[in-house]
Amino acid sequence: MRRFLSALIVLGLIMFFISTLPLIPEFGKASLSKVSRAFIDKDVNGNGGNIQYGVSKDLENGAANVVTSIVVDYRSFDTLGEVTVLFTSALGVGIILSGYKRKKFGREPNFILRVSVGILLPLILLFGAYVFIHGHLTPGGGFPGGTIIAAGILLLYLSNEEFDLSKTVKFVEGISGSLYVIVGLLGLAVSGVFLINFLPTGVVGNLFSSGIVPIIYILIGFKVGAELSGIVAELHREG
Amino acid sequence: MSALLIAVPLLIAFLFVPLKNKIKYILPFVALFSLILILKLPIEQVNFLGGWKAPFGITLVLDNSSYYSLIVVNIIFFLLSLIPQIIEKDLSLIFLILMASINGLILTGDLFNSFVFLEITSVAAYILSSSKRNYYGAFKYLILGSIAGAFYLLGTLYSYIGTGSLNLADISKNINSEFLAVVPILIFIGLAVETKIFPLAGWVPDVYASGSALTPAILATGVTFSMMYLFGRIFITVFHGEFLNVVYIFGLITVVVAELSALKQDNLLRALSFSSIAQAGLFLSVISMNSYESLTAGYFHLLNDITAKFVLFIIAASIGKSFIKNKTTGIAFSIASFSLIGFPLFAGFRSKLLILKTAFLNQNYILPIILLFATIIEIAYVLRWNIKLWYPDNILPQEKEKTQKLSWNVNLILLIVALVIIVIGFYPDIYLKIAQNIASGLTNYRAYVTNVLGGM
Amino acid sequence: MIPISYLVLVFLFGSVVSYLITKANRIVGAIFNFLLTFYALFVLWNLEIGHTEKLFSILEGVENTFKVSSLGKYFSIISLIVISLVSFFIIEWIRKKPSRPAAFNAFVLIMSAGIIGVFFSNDLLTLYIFWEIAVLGSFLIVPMGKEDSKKAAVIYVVTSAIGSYMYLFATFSIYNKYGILEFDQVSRFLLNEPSNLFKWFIILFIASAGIAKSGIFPLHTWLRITHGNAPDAFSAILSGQLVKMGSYVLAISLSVFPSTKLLASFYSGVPLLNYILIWLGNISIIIGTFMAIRQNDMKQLIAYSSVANGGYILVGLGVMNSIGYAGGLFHVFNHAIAAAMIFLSFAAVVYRTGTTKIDEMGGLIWKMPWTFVTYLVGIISLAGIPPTSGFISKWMIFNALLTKGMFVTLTITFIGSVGSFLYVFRPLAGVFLGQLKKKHYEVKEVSPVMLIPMLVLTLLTLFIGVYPKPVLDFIVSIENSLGIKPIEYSGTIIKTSLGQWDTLTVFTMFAVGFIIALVLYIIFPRGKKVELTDQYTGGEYLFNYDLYHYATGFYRFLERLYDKHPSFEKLYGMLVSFFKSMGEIINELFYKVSPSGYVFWISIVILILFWVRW
Amino acid sequence: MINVIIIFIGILMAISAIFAVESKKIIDSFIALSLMSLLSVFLFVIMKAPDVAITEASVGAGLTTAVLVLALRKIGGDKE
Amino acid sequence: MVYYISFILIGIGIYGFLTQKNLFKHLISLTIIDTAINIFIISLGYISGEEAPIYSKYTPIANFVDPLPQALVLTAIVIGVGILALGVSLLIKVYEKYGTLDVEEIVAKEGK
Repeated sequence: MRRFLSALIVLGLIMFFISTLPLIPEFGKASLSKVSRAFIDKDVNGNGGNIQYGVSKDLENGAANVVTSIVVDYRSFDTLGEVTVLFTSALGVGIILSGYKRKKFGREPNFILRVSVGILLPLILLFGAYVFIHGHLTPGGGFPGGTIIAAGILLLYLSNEEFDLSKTVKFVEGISGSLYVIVGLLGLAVSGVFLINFLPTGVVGNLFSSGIVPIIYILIGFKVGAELSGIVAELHREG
Repeated sequence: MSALLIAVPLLIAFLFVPLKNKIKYILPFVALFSLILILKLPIEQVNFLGGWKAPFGITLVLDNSSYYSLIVVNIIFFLLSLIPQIIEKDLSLIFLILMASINGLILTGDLFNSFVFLEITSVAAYILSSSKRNYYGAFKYLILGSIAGAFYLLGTLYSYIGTGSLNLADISKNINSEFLAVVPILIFIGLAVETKIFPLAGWVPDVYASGSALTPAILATGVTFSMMYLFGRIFITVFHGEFLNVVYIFGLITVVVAELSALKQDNLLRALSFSSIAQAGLFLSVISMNSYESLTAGYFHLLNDITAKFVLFIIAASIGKSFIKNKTTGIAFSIASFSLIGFPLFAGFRSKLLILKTAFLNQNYILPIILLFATIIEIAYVLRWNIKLWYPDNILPQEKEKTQKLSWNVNLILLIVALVIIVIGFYPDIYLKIAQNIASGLTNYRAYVTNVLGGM
Repeated sequence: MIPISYLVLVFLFGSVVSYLITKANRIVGAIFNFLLTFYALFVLWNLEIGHTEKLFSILEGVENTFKVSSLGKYFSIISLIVISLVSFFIIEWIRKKPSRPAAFNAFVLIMSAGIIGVFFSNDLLTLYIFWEIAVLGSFLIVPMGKEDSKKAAVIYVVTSAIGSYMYLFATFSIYNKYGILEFDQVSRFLLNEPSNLFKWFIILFIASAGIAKSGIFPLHTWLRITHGNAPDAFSAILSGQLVKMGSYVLAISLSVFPSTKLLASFYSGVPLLNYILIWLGNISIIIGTFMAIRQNDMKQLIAYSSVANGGYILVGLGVMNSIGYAGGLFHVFNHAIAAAMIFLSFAAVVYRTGTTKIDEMGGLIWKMPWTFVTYLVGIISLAGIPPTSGFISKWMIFNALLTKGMFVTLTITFIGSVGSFLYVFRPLAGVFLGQLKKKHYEVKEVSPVMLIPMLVLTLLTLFIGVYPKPVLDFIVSIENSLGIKPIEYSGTIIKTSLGQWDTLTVFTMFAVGFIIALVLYIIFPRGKKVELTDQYTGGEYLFNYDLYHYATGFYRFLERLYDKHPSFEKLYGMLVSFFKSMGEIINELFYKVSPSGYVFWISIVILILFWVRW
Repeated sequence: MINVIIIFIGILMAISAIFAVESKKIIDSFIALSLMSLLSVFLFVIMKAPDVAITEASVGAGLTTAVLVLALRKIGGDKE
Repeated sequence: MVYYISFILIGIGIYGFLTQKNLFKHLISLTIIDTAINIFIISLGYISGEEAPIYSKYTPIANFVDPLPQALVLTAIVIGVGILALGVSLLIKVYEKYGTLDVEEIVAKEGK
């Protein structure tokens, strides 16, 4: 009975959503909004348009990855907020679980895991770093990069009963977050606008391009990595 | 410059992660800094973050309404930061983050950005509400809040599809009636949880009544106020009051239902949290009349309510079974509760009169009836609690020994706030001015649009 | 002349001073209170009619003012007489009684400030504000009484709030429609109002505040529990004064807004609205009388009698002809004085014996003769037996009813009068007459400080009973100011269309009768005094003295006739528990549910909104 | 062609979502959830959103599952 | 097309909430809803035949799908995982406090 009623309600909800379909464009036939158009053409301040990979330079934003340019530059404030959400929830996990020593599962991790982690871990960390360093050029960026690093930490936890993150992770977390804000404040100091891209943007497609975008993405990578590792670490503690 | 209001608390929070225990003593300075900064800021300033102009980047809008809301919220935070006793040791970081996010919530001129700040606020609120081992209540709040957040996100996206922009001013200018039929529903669901509208306010009693003083003291005052501000901003400035007739009905139902449930509570905090729900419903139905006067009355009432609730919740959470050893605290409690039920001489009376006047002016006779009916019920339980605490039945001597005296700074701040209640009762112009400014900022959406988008 | 607003402020600040003084020394605080209230009485006595003061302005276009009207002055003087005399009584009483004497004294002053404000308000809003202040002050005192008093205080405030919020609703309707709130202007606008419904609504809703406050029928239940459980001396103020605030609002709603001119006549010159109110008064008389007969607690007994007397006042005011209106106003005075006397004498008894149950006492006449005299005169006045002032007002009301031809009401008021003999006799017999209980052998008469106010009240009621001119002067000026034909009287003779009444003659006759009876009592030998237990036990062992006390089931033979009466207290109790269980259901459905429940409600809300929009 | 793939993935996602919701053992639902997350990665790739796809793959499919499993282990395994 | 998929997934998530009594299942339903909404948002910006919004050697001309929803989803995913982590930690504590994760048993224990 309960299931039937639930199904009925769910059906009604789906009907509600379907009834909104006439409002939105058909699948695959969306059109770019003026905002997106401007973001793609890097034309917000009116001197972009007609961008060529590897040639155009000194645009208002130099990231080849448009999504990155939005995430870290045009809507960087959102990202600051997002990092804060993650920071807060990592903090919250710590507060709620409030464990202080490493939980032991009382079972020696098996040999293959231990050895392969030893081999894989540098690769994983390297890959994570690559992902967030090239965030402005290729898909990826600080979030997946940080997550990959956290995955490496998770492997360490799984393979080693004694391993526990030290307080350093807290420092990394705090420092990288502070640096993000400080970069924004530097913009405020330099040009009077919070989070402004005050460095030269360079040529689209180069590694050293688009001003503060890679810097911030690296910071985000560290921060996300530290926070997610923190969550993983808290889940391995007891107290 | 207004970005500093968000950046500075965040920076401090990030910097002090490794030194969590010291941060308690920095809180007053941060709050004071924000307060002074706001007072120094010029009104009618639009801050284009990252230098990207209005419909493209994120803007922070400091107009009449957000300016005065910021003042209110930051004063609350400042007062709370002066009572370090109620801030449990790890929660001071959360306090800072909450401060940043609420400032952001009020300042932001971008719908998606408001979603992000909403999420920060709710995450911080989940953590706050889990104090005193109230895990199940916090979990329920988390589920409800996240689902509401999901709907808010959907609403944001629909309005993006409808207007091609996420900027509130741009949406306000371009949104058409087809989308006005869908977007408000989704946003309403998203905000209803935080604004405590009737069927979605189930988390409130569990969370407010966890026994911690800080949780309700922040959530029922600062957070509620900013949510109500956001509600007004979105539904009145952006949607031009399109959806408000539905909100009106929901608000009235909320009032009746919450007051009825409050009647049988045997826990003071629970009763007060139901009263908080009811007042929120009342506020929403008052502003749903969507005129300058009704908004003034509504925000004036909200200010009175949060002032009273500030005192009530802190005392209710920290006092034992009676006022036997805390007479001054008891006086503050009684003053706040008299204001809550609108006795003359106290602040609540003025807002009640204003609401009645506005309602009658709008040919609205149901709202006054509901208001008066709700107040009668509220009188019953609020005064019952007053009597119970002042004239405790049979207090054993050892219990009397056990009750602690509240420390002087708590008492002082509570008494100051109680004094404010009395002063407002005689001279309401201070609060009225805030309410009028908020109301004028919210209703004048043309000015808002030109302010943000430039003279288009 | 001292402004009234100044007086009110003095009272409000005086409350703080009184609190501090009483903290240091209770008796000095009480003396301070007495001096302040007595001073207020003096100030009020000297007020000129028509004196106006501006206060403040809360709503646009409405200047809140005080204005001295004859009606307000009359009521305020009665109130202050009661309050100041009770304050005098409290000087001694406070040594033993209230748990928080400092707060008690402070709240009495706050309440008095509210009361003074109520009687001199010139507009509806000012009246409301001071009304609530008076309620606030009095509500805070009630829970200092007996065990049930905490519940009583809540019931008191809630009932009061029901009335005053209906009043507020009407006030705002008027404000919204006319933009003014002054009494004179409102009545002028009402006279030009075409809609009958609106007039009905205004008068009824404004009167409802008075109905709630003076314990008229649908809202009468709070009187028993509140008067019965409040601190003993404060019951005197509650019954003698606060209830009269309700009568004042009733008088305003019926006469200041001239109901007879506003609405068409329904029955011999009385509009239907007034007629309904008269019937409410009738029901109150019946309920008050019959329920008073049943009470074993002497304070609750007199509380019910207050219901009945409130009914008398309402009947008198509702008739709205010169003699009826005058009778109603006169009865306000009489009941205020009589109730104060009775409650003070009870307070004295409780002060000495520590109980309010009638069947736990007896024979106190030998120990507390002066208290007995006060009580005796009080009940004579309350029952309306001639030499006291109580008779005059009842006589006037009967007269008015007779001239209007309202015979049913007349019958009911007669029944009420007869009933009042019955119920006032119960405490008389149970408490003061009969055999003295063993545990009360050591009881002494109360000290002169307590006796003086009681005897002053006694003398006052006897004096007005013989020479009612001071009160009648007031009433005539009130009736003149309200455009009602004033009553005729000369010296001690009151004239009506049905005849006249000479109080002096009657007093002389009664005095002669009393002296004869006294002489006979002294000459003839007295009955033998026996122990309480002696007369009933015939060899069996006594387990329970109470069962053998003659005051147990005093009126059992009468009560048996209406044992299964419909109880409004139970009805309201059911209503409250209905609300509570509604709240419980809501709580279970919406606020205590699991995450599933929350999602369910979110879905439901979306579906409802979806359904509404499409 | 692409529509067919999308429908196929969609059906698979729905099935795994239902399995995640209805399965008796918690650990099974985690696996189903992870599967659903992975399938959504394919959808993101099809819809030309590589950034989102990478993030979803690492966060949604990887870390979420890890966190859930760790939590389950912390409360002492699966007890239906 | 994808619209329907995401709607159905939202529906399944809601269904999970309504029918399941285990708190873990609630978190899973929440995640399902989040994922569904993300898919929906991305599909709103999809333009068939156009490329991923990244300038590269292979896509020199700006024929891109809408990048803004992708940026938003990126944010939403991370927020989602943050909330999930918080929820999981609350859940662990709920289990420690009540010894069960079944809603009805928790209510029964809270009533005591």
